[in-house]
Amino acid sequence: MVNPVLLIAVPLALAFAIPALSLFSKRIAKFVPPIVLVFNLIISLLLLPRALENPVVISIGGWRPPFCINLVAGPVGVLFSAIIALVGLLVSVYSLDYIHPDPFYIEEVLQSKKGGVKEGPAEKYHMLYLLLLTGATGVVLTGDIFNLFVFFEILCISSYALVAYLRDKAGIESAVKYLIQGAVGSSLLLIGVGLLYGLFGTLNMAHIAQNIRTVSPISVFVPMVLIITGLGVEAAIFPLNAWLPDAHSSAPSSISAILSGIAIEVGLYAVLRVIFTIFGASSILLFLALLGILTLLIGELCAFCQSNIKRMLAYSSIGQVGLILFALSIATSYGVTGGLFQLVSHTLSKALLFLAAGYMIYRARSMEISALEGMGRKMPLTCLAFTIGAFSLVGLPPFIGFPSKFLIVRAALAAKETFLLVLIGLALLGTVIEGAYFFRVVQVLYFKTGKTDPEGKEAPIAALFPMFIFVVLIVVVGIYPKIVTGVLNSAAAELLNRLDYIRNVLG
Amino acid sequence: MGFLDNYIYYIGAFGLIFVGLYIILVKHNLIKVIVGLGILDTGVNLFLISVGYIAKGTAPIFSRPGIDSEHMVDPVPQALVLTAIVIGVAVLALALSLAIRLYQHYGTLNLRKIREQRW
Amino acid sequence: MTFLALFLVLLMLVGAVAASVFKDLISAVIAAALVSLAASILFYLLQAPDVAMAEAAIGAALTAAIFIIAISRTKRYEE
Amino acid sequence: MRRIISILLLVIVALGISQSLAKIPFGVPKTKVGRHYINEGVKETGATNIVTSVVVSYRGFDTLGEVTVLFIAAIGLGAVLTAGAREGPRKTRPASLVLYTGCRLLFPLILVFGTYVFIHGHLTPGGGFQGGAIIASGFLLIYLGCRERRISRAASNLAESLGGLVFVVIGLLGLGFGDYFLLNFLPKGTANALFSAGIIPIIYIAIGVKVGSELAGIIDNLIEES
Repeated sequence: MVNPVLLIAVPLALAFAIPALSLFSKRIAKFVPPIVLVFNLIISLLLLPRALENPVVISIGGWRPPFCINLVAGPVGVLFSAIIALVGLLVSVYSLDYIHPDPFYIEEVLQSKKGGVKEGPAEKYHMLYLLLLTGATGVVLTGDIFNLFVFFEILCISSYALVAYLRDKAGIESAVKYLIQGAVGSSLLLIGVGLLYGLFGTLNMAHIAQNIRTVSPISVFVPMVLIITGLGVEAAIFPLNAWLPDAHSSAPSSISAILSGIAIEVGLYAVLRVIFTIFGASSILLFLALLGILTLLIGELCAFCQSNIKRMLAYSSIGQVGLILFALSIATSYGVTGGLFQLVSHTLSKALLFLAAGYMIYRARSMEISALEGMGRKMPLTCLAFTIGAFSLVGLPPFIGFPSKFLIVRAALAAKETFLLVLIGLALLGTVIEGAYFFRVVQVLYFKTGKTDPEGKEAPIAALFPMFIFVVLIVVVGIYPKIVTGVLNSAAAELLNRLDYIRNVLG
Repeated sequence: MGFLDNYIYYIGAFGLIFVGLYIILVKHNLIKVIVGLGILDTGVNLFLISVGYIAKGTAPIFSRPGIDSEHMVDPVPQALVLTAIVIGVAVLALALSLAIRLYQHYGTLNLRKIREQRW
Repeated sequence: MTFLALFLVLLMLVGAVAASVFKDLISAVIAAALVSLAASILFYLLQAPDVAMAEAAIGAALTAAIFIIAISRTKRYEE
Repeated sequence: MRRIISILLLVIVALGISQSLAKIPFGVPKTKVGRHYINEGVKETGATNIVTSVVVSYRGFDTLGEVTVLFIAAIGLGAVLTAGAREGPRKTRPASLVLYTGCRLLFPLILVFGTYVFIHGHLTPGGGFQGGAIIASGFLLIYLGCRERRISRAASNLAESLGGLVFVVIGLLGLGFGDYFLLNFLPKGTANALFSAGIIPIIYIAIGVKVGSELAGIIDNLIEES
């Protein structure tokens, strides 16, 4: 009997234990995240077969829902928690050696001439990292709207702190922007939750969903807009994503990988759960599809104009979020499956891109794309990984991006609506722009000889190993998409069928 | 007076929320913006508590035996607000630490003047 | 009872507006602490003693202290 | 310009919210869940303060998350502010004798009061958060009055860790005893007695210690010149 609550309780216990443990040994902290995440990955995989048959509903404290908080480990929850554990594990292996090799950071430390920086904040980095992932796991597993808010805050606050972790000018400034927008977003979310509680007298998501039709649509509309706006800040939906490029480009690269690969996706998950399961709102889906395409085009166009590689990747994440949102708002079985597939594919590819870019930046000592000229010969393996990630994100055939984009196009065509056809045309235009800027980077890496001579050293093995695993995953799933489509199909079914969700939780 | 009786708390709560949002949207000084966040939080908390109030209610504590449970106010919003207050102070503390660092870097707290990064 | 509530709500809103207007950040913080204090009495009137205690201890006292420490390490006047 | 746009935006939001608010009349009971807690709470959890039973037992998972949020803020603040190890005493002007003596006298009283508040959380208003905050304000007083003193970082880390661990471990013990995380597996005793309500007072004490040490740590980090 595996209990999903272990996925949250065990990481929390170990994160709480780190301050006490580090009194004995300073080095212990950095090995805690990989160990915990291996554990989480195993638990998630053990839960998966049961969750596919029937969602595992666990109530906390021994009361029956709706009188307690409950966790719902359905296909969606377990899929997300497995991805969080997997990506988190690989990135934590990467950060064993990559704590702060950012050149800017090192300069600042040299300037301030203060010793002892390495040890103190490094253990804080690992605690915050672990708690960020725990928050993300909590968001995807919980079945209670206020509990979702609490875990969302865990996720957000630890990412504010991690964005500021390098303590350089850019990092602090972006963290401030991120914090202000995020805090306003969470306040709006809380107002929305309060309105829902006032209307329905309960906080259990299934219970609210059951009663949603008893109140006039107009008074439900306001809390829905407030909640979606609040969650949309983290999910980087178009008018709410001004913080993202700054935050993702000035965080340490390992954190950028997590923010781009996990935090945004969890935000999107929360938006979807609220729209599909709680409100069952089909009326605003068209608007969301439009918003998705707008987000996509703006993200890709801005990415095209960037000369800073991490900002380019960050804007590309905005574009991808738009595509995923568009696919999910088609709200057919194909569409949601395609959207979830694209989400998985974006997580793997973007994490790989940020990890590879991290060491390239470190060696080149600059974030400008032009400074990376000729890197292909200096760091062949890292650049190969970067290229594979880029090709996968663009959607070239042998990689995971191809089947996911293919599914989205098929879903849009199968819906047989002219509006959607126009939008998918625009989405393909966005993909073309995406291809253009990624090929530009790849061309700089391989086909230009550098004027400046960057240090010719490959990344260390602790960084190459996770990148290698990402590459293997991207290629294998790209060739045999059947490995994941089964899970994705049942996940899509869970999201679309709110009556089953209500029945599973409330019995 | 009946109108005020019914809505005075809502008016107070949303008044605070709007003043808080106004400060955040309009002011340039970071500490001022954080003060605005605090006011916004207080407003949201007051709103949640007033949702749970019951006319002529008593606090949900059985401090002596035989207390009337019929008119007790809803305990759930109070529990939520306890959580929200602590989360609010956590965010404020983190924001202020960032403000201190920002001042050390730039020598100003005016967000208009701090434009290292652009679109 | 209603008059007390009315008075406190007005006090709270005036405090909030004052916090927005003052150029001196310390005064703004004290105005914000006043808002918290009034809110904490309102919580008590709304039969939420637990929350009133938490708001008075955390919202009014500790937050104001943290703000003042932070202001003493940065700049006192808004530009 | 920015002002006008902001005010317009806020007016639109206000109109929208008032639509929804009209359906939530003030002062009218509206909730099934809260009623259940009031009617069954004392019997089911043994705590006479229903808010405590909701915070610690029915919605204990939220509280775990909330403690974590404060923990994150304390760590994050440390990561943002502290540069390097701190050596030697703080360099400040000493406080006046009146302040010094007053703080020395008040500090133990505040500590006792804070402890009282969180130990009696299941009987009277108050609990871990309030008690923790009161204790932290005691430490604030020490910083104002006895300026050369400083909290031992190791002790505060240890208190933080222990508080958090006790909470989670009690939760996991519940999982071991009866398949539910945070199950109240201890005897509930008679209502209104100090030793009642099973795990609730233990968890509230753990929260009080943790919140107190975290808030004190936050103040310590902010006050310290980096």
